Amino acid sequence: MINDITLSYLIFLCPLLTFVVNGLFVGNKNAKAAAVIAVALNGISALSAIIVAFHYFASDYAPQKAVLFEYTFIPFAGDLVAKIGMLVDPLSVMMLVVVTFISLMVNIYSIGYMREDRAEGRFFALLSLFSFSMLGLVVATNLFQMFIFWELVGVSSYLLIGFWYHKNSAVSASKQAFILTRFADSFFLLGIVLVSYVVGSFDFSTINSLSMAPFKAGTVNMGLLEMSRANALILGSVLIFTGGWGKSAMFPMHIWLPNAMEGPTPVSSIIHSATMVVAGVYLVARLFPFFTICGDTLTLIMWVGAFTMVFAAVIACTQKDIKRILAYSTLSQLGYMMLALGACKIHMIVATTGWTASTFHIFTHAFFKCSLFLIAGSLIHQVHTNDLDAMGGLRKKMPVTYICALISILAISGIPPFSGFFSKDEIILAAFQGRHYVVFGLTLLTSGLTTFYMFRLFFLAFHGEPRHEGVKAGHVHEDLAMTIPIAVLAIPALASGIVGKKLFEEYFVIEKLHVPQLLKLAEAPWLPFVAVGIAVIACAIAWLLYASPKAKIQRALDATNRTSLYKVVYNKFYFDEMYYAVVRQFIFGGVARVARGFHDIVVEGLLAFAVWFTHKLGDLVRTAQAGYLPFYLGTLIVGVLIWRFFGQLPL
Amino acid sequence: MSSLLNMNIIIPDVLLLLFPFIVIGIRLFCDFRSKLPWRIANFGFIAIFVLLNFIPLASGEGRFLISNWKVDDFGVLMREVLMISAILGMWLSKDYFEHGADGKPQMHQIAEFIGAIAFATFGGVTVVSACDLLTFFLGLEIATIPMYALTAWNKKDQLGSEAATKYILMGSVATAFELFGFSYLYGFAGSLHFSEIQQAVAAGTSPLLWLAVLFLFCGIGFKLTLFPFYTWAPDVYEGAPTPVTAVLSVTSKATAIAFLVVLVFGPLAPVQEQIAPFIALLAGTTLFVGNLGALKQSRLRRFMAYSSIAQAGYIMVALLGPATMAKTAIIYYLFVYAVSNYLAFFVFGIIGHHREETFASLRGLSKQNPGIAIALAISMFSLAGIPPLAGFFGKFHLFFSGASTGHYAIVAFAVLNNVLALFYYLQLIKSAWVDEPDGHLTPLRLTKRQRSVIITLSIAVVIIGVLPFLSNNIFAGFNY
Amino acid sequence: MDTILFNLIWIIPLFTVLVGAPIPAAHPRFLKTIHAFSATTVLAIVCYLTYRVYAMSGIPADEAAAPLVLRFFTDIPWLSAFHSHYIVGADGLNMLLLALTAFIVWAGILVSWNIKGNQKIFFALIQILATSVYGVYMSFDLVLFFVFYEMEALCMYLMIACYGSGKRDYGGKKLTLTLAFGSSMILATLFGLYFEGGANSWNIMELSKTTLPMDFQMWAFPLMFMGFAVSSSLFPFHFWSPDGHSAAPTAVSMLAAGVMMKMGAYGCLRVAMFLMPEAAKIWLPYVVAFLIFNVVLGPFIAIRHKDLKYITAYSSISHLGLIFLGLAALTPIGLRGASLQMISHGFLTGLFFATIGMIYERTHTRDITEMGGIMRKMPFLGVGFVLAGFAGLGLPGFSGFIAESTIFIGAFQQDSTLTRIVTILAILSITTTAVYILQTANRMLHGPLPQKYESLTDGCLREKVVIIVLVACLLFIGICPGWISEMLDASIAPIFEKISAATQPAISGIGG
Amino acid sequence: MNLMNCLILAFILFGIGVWGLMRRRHLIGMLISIELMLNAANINFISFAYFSAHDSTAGALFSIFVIAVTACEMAIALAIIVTMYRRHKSLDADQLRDLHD
Repeated sequence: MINDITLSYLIFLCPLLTFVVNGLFVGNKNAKAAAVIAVALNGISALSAIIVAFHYFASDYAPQKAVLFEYTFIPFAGDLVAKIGMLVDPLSVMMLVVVTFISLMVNIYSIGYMREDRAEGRFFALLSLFSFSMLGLVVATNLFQMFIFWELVGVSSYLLIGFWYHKNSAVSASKQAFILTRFADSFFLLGIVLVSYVVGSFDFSTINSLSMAPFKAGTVNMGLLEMSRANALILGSVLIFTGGWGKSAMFPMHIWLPNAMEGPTPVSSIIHSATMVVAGVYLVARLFPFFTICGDTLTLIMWVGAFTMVFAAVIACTQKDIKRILAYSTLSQLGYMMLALGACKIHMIVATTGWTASTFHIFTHAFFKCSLFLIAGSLIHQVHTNDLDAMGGLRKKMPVTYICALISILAISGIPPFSGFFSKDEIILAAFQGRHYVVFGLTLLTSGLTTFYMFRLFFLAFHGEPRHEGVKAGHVHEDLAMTIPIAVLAIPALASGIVGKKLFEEYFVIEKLHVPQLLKLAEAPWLPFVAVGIAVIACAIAWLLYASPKAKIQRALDATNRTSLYKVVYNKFYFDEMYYAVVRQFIFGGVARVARGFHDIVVEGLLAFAVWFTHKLGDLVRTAQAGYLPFYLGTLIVGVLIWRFFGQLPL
Repeated sequence: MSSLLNMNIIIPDVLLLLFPFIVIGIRLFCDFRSKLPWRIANFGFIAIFVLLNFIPLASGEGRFLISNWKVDDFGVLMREVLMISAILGMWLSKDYFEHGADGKPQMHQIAEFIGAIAFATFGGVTVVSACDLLTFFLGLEIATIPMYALTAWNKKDQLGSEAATKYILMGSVATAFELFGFSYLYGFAGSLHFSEIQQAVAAGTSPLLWLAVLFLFCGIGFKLTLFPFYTWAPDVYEGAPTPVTAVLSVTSKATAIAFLVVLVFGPLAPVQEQIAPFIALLAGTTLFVGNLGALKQSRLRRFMAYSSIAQAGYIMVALLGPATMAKTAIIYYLFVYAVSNYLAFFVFGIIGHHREETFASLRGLSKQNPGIAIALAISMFSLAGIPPLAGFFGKFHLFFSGASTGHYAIVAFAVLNNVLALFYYLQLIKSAWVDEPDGHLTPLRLTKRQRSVIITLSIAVVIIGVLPFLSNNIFAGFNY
Repeated sequence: MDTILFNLIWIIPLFTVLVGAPIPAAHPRFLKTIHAFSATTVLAIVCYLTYRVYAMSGIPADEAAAPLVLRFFTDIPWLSAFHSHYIVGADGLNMLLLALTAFIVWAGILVSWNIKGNQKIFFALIQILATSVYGVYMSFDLVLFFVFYEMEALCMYLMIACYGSGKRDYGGKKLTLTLAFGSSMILATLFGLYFEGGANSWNIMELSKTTLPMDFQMWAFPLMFMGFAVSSSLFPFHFWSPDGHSAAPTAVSMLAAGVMMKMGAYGCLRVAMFLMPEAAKIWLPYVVAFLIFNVVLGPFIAIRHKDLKYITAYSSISHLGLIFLGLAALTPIGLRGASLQMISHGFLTGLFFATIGMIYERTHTRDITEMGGIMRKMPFLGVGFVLAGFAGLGLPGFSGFIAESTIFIGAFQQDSTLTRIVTILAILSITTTAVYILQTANRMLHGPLPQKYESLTDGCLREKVVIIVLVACLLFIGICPGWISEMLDASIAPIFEKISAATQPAISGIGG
Repeated sequence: MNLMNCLILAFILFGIGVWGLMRRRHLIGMLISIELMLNAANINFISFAYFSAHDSTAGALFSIFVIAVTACEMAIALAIIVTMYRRHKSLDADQLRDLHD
């Protein structure tokens, strides 16, 4: 596999090289060159990723894990060694392809999108840094490496979301994104430290092949409470999941994701499709065997996922900002993936349909969500606003975009034969097989909602009469550099399901995972029909409301005369407000104020008192020195008496 | 041969004794503006200092002349300290007297002045070479009485005479205490000779002895400005002319501490253990009070008074140690202290030429004349005991000697007091370096002598500590 | 040959002062060139020697230096009155700290190129300060060590009070006196080390072979540890650092925060813990309690502050808290983490203060609420500051992450309840660090650009070089920490052996 | 008439001297009180020499020296006081308040 190894080096080095070259040397001086370098190098890395993938899946070695290369980063004591390496297994290879491919597309797209921007070079540099760190995360061989690139992903997202740093909204959004994810990461780090302390290693291979039995003995002192090492592991697993919780913006740490829309659209698309947010799901998928042994962690994951899924979908139905709708749909889809992973746990035994389904959904979702964002971007680029009010009637003006949009939306709504159908169907199946019937119901409901709001977006954006002067005046056209990636992405959005299904069912199967044995799972051949049926109905409702000849679009759009419930939903259940209240009042106003007060009043106060006291003593000495001779003479006499009595002389 | 040797050894002492008569005598035979007495004075002092350096150290018990005049290593080294102090004091006073400073009128009679200094020095010499109480007492008096005169030197100066009055009244009381101490010691031992007293003390103690110790320490506490006998010092230091203050702060302190060393490691050596707590108490209270008093001073000489009170406290710490260490430490410290102190006083003298000797008149010094400002900073940091300046090593010797017998508490206390000391030395440095001058600065004029002396002393302060020769030689002198 | 070079490290700066003395004030440029040149020379020497130490890792060291592994070992009798010797040597730990110092001094001299006031004296003072720091890290004789350690007080006040800004006299006094307080605590215990152990020597290696009586250790260790901790601004003795740093000129802030604050931690490790391990085992678990202020509350206080230097000072306080967390863990990893943090934080805070100083030169304010959007006007300095910030919040790729993660993992190995609690809090408080750093960066660099800053200029070549070099160091340590860990481990091993050999219940290993 | 009585006598004298020193505000009066204290010491010497000491000449000698030395001291003191008087035109100890903190 020697040339595969070199190729695999290429996969990482190209984006890194792009970052270095563009960031340090080309920069903003020559935007064209920067763009060319970015596209070329990312192209190479994508190409090599695909080749590696082909070799891997073609070889009979296929579904096993392999470590292509591994370096010692920091040696701690004993087995506790932080390594940097490249792990190859179906999951990581799949992610490699997705990430490199998507980032290539986004890079091409950005040529068009960022054309007028001052800092194009910086943009391309950061974009490549982003994909580089995601790649590093994907192929991590151990928790430590995962965390390293995890943080890098966080910071590069911060830099990209706040790319337009002169916009206050963008800056605060990026800050919020970074700090929220950082908050989650602190727990992640704690989890890593705890688990590595109990297990004595960072390696996935070790952690994933654990069994709970040997950890029943012995306890860990967690400061306030003493817990058995087994419980410590479970706690650790929850903490680690918390990292994913924040990165994947699960409820209630979801609020940074919609606000992150302040960044340039290509950034949003790459964040939402391939990098960043799926990292959380990927983390859980990667550590799946570990989670399976850790008590009810998976159940927790499932509920978090399920709730986020419904919650986001409901909000998405009311939004008018096109990017925000997509953002909430992403949240909802991520909910699907999490849920699927969580649903694998059936009391003590584990089915892995969900695992397959979830990874499969990561795969398909990447393509159609990316293309959707790119489409939204090109729409915005034309009408210069995110608001659905101003769109409409773009079908004629942008036919290619229109087609691609239709494909992607059908895909996300899970209409066969589009890619979304297969993965989502599997997820619903997993929920059913997992005998979590409530969740099962929720997934069906959400798939309906998804179809509804996606088609709402679709109809409002493309159908009906133009509501924008620019569109009316016909200034709208399709930018080539922006349309090509959309068109290219439409293909996998259409086909990746059919192609992928076979692949996934062959390679992403349970024997390869070290999981306790499983039971025969209930088949449900009727499921697809139900799901599709619901989707079709939802689609019809959307059509009635927003596209049918007698639909009252104006009334559908204006925010006034709404029920209070609608307002609550429209304002995202006031979560941003709560967040700011907590941060401002509690953190800055509360703890910080108290801390500073403690220092300024108590510490400085004591110091000041000490100084004051010393000076008072000094004054005492000086007042004695009044120049009064009899007093001086007195001191002589008194001195003798003092030392007579206190002089410690054995008199 | 041995007698001849002895003769050689006391040549410097004899010269020192004759010296003032010569100088003053010559002064009588020539008009008051001739340079002759001054030249002779210079020559004489330096000659004596050089001669002293020919006396070999490491000479065991020291050599006795007529049974009560001993010349041992401690004596020789103390002589050198005293001579250095005398020479520097003479040079300091020369320029100072050209025109009286700090609002004081001009002074003449430099020859008599030098003579007085010489007498004081000889008193110190007597103290260190005494072998019985009588010589001891006489030495002390010879060292003290000229000081009274020097303080009141400037007849036209009101403050000077007031200071002198306070000084002499309290001084006589202290003398009375000492005499009482001596008398009880004599009564206890039945003899005046140190060796016999030592035997008597070793034989056994009695309240009479402790009474003697109490009175002796209280009496010398006055000269050494120990708590609470220091009260005269600030007033006298401020009232006296600057050169006199300098001589007071070095020569008379050196004499006093020499007195204690001779006493504690001579007659009282057997009971050093018992009086250690007393010494520690004296040291601790003194340095604390001295530091406290100096905190908020605004007049330079008064400030130096308090600082020297604190220094006395530090010196006392060394008395807790064994003889060798203590003597090394004290001699070394006195060298360093003399150098640093005189450096400071030279600077004050120059300031005093043109302005009042207050903190305020130091302002803008660093801008106007960086050299002097640096010298001032060096001397202050040295007095504060900041390495690598000599003052630190001096203090280190003292604490080392104190700690060697396990008195960590007092050492720790003294060391922590250094912070307090550093604070007020920084105050002074602040006014020289940081504060902006208010209004016009009168230009400072340095004579060649002053410049060269200041440079020499600054260099000395910087290198004495770091280069081991001084410390090593003194030490080598003692561990025979 | 190397030994001579090694001793030159602290001689060259002093020599430069002498050379600079006669230069008339009319040629400041010449003077500055000389100083810059000497600093560069020292830097070169130190880098070479660091490489040598790294290269010599396999070769057995000088026998006289046992149990420590010292290169370039020199031992000359110095002050016979109390048997003090001139003993210098280098193992990995202090060699790296020397390298750090050389870098910071070099940067500091370049940064303060056009400082107001008497430049001759200023640069002389910087060189003296450099000498003192070099000396502290080189010397293995306690007297020598203390002489160098206390020397800083000589320079700090003058530099801050004469060349500083704001409440310079107050800040200078506060800093100098507090440090002097600390060092006097140390001095008070030094004598005990000499007499109690019965070794009658100031030689650290000699002393480490004796065992001091327990009753002495019990009071001496806390005194000495706190004495050292003062200069590393361990709560409750941290109060000097914000005022001192904010009043000090840029170079002094860099030196003070970058290298002098490490002297304390270094002393704690090299002297206090190495010579009094028994007491260390008893006391350190309680010392950890102080860290709750440093590590947890420090960042919160930084959030409330508006002055850049105050913010940086509090970030230093919290980072140094981590050093003590590593020390108090009493595990090899923890000790290594602490040493790593010393070095990493040195570069980090040097970069911080350097950029702040440069920005302050241009905006003439350090109040972040008055700034904004200056990233557009001075991208280079802005990026420098942001990078420093990232390094500060422990971003992988920078040295900060290596150090912090090592400390966390190391501290977690120590399962005394208090340590565990503080460790957990420390790990969780990386968020707070992020909050104040991002808040600062955003307020200052981002957002719309005020009218008054239209005319700002970006850093000149000299400033760019400084920033680039410091960032390079941060990245270098951050990306290949392996070699530096090796060097540190080699020099920490004997210290840890001494500690673990001490007759106290042994600390738990991996796996609880 | 034994040693103790003499010592007590001396001590009483000394006390009187102290008392006078404290009471008096007139400088000359203070000097006289100091003389008393010194002479009390002399009595000590003499009595020790007479009763106990085996080297009895020394004590007597000492007291003579003391007398001489005190004479010089007093001379200087009086001289100083005279100059003082020239400036202040008063011999009241309470008037000496120019030097103080």
